[in-house]
Amino acid sequence: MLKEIRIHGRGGQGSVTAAQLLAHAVFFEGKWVQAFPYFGAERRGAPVKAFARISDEPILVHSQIYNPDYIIVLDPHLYKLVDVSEGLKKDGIIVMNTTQRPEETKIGNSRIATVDATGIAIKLNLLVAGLPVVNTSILGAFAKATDEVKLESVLKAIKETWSGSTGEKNTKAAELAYESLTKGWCGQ
Amino acid sequence: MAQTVIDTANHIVAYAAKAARVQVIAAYPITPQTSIVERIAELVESGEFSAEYIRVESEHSAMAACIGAAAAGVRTFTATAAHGLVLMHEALHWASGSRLPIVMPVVNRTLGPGWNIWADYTDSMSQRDTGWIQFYCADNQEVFDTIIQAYKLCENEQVLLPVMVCLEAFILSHTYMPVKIPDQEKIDDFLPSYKPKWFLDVDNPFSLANIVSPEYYMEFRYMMKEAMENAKQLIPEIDKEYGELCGFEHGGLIEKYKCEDADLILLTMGTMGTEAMVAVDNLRNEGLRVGTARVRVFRPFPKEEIRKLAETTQMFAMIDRGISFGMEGFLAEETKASLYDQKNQPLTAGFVAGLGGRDVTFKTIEKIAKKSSEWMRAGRVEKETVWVDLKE
Amino acid sequence: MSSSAKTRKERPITTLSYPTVGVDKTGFWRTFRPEVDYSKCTQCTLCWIYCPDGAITRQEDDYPKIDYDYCKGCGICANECPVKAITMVREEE
Amino acid sequence: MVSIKELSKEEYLLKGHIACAGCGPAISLRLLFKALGKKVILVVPACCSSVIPGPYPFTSFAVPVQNILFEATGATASGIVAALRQREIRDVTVVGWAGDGGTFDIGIQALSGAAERETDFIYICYDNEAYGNTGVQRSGATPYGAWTTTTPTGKKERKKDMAFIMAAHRVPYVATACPSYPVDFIKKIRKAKEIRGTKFIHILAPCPTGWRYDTSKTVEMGRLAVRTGMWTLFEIENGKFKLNSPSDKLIDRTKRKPVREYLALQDRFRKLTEVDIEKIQKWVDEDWERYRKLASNQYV
Repeated sequence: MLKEIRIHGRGGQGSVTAAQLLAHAVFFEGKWVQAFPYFGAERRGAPVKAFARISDEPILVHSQIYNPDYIIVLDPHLYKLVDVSEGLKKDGIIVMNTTQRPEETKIGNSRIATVDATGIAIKLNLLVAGLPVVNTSILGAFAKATDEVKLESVLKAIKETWSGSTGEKNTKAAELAYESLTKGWCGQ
Repeated sequence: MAQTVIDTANHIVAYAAKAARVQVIAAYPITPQTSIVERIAELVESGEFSAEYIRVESEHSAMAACIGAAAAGVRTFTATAAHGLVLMHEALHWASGSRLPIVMPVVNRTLGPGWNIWADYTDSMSQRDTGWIQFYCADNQEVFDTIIQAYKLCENEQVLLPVMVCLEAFILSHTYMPVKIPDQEKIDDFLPSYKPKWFLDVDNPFSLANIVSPEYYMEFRYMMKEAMENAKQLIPEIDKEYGELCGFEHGGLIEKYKCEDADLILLTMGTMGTEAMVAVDNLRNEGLRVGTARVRVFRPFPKEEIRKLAETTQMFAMIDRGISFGMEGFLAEETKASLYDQKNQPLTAGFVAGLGGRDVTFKTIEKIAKKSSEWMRAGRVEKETVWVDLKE
Repeated sequence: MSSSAKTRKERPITTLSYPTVGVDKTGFWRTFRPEVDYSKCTQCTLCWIYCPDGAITRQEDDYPKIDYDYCKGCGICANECPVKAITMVREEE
Repeated sequence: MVSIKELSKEEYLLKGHIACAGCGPAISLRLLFKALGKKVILVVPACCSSVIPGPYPFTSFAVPVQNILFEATGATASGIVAALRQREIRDVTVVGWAGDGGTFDIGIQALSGAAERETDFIYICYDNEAYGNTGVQRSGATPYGAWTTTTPTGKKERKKDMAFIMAAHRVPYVATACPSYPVDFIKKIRKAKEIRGTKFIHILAPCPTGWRYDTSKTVEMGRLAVRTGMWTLFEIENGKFKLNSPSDKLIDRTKRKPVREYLALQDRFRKLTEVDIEKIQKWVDEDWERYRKLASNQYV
């Protein structure tokens, strides 16, 4: 079964790395994967998109993703600027970094899982050039919200990407996000 | 007053630029184009030609300077050859994509290695996909007239694509021929001063050529395709209008000679076109019903006219002064492409001749015609592409 | 600023773009926002001259006014203010 | 005299442009327009400034801009200058606005040609010391020891001395500037506007993305570059060298802060060894020895 994920973020927030990590994690579970950025001139801060595909069979399509099964939103303000839920499948799930509770969010009506990834990053002092790192924690939340990948696969992917204290901090962030995730419905 | 001068095509190019009231020239010298820029320098510095001549430090910069000048709203000109033209390649795309009406004579010289300064179409043909309109001239008169016509064409709002006016190294560039220079008033009537619809202007600021996303890029390319098709309609009309006003026509897209009743038509380009006329006359005397069609415009490629010729003939022999490696001669492959899926599909045979300045005489062309008509009578072309006079 | 393509007719024949305020709503880029304490401000206009985004307008009395639609929250104004009248505050949602 | 409060409030780099937060080149662009106003035609090659104004159908530039090929700024400017002369327009300043890659490396030929032809324009290189637009790769302007994505263990060669290369073209005016010193910056651009021929202005434009420091420190970074002598404010007018404030007070070595203070604040220098830092300090001191001699006899 092919599942498609679209990740919304800002330049410098690691959206592409998030897609790569997710693919890496799912690969551990013996699935076919694909991850790619939306090819544009990313600028730090400007809205960007990245994509991932996971499947039990080899993935043959290379076109963009228009009807994702899951949407990951790394930045709590993006929904005011970009229609982040565009094309989401009927029973699709949004995983969003925000301090709001699911019912407080205003992104149309769909299932949504919320987590304060920015808060987790600030608590763990997980910053790069002043920007809170949210792309690893959000994958912990994604594992809980969708059951498409196990938490330990996410942690393994993170550890293989960053060793030492960076790896530790990022895995801690993913675990915290996994535990503090809240599932629910958008508030319209 | 109209006057006839006897001069080389290169000098004629300089006079054409002056007659077209070009305002900015940016050019870099390269054999065998050199005497164009030398004559322009003399005309400019003698005050005869009130243009700005920027002696740029490379051909890449020549085209980049032309882009700046044309974008700033003046009639712009350059000239180059061979390695100079291919060094411009990046800038050629930028000029056509910017829809700037730049006219550039190209003295066709082959590409090395080894160093070879003589004629063939390797240089300009390698640039046939750049969105530039391409004329190929057969004599000095046509060189003069085509430069004037080129400005009329490319400044037309339906077109706004830059134009190459190609002429063979030495066979034209350094050959003296009589050329009638029409009255300046007539040329001014035919070619009014350049009034661009948009240009760099501090009182109406805009940005040219900034980033364009996939959302918009393709539509701009479609407009360029339409412009090329508009050019295909306008070229014969402009040629005719120029003929009425200034006295010379050059066949619009294709100049035909004795093709009406020809079983075999020799498709030629440039000076080989007129050489082929002599061959046709000789062969006609020997009872061979043959004609020649000189493809004057290669971009936009005149496929409709080729199809019309195909209705009344049995065979085309395409003579290419160039080769697209891995395929065939440029003219040969595009002629065959034009005929595919058509009701009338004459036999076709491609001939590569005259690379790197090797001389192609009417005798050579007669040999080509005889071999072709042999295959025509047999109803079968033995060799798809023949390299003519190749040393064993 | 909707970026709907103009109809075919008006669209220029090459990439010709007109000056526009708000090419992007860069105010959303912030994680932290500058807050001005006008009681401390000495109207020196340094924040105005150093803002990379021109998001600080100089009012008649030279007091700065921050346009939060476009301020990216870089923090240069706060860093450069000689009397520390500008502080960076975390952007709430 | 130029004072900040006299400067016009008009903006020709409009709000909402997409430069990174804390962008040194963006400050420099605003200062350029404070200096020259609207009667400017910009020639911009591939660089950050061809992305900063945003994509068609919009632009954040409110002056005419010709975006052009990476290596062609000097040539395209020459074409525009010639066209304006033909159209008898005399009150418009043609400004080449290029990054360090487009000036030091791929575009140096067109710049050198334009200068040798005494083309009447101002060529400004806003130098963020790397190919910033494409993600911080090394350029001829990247300083020794600096990390970039193509010099992961630090650049092994020194920065090209572009101002003196241009002075060797005998152009009438060469100057260095930095947006951290806006008055000096604007004075030099206005001076260049009044001079005929090719004027070259080299701006150090700190870049948080490329130099890896906090976005709020851009102006401070430029000041530190000058205070440590890593960047020197000077003019070469018809071959005559002159230091500008505050650089003119830093000839005495003790007045200069140690380069370490500048290098320590930027992650791109994180992997510098003590030996590297000493080498950089020695080079800076040698440069200043040269400036001292030039400042005294004044001829380059």
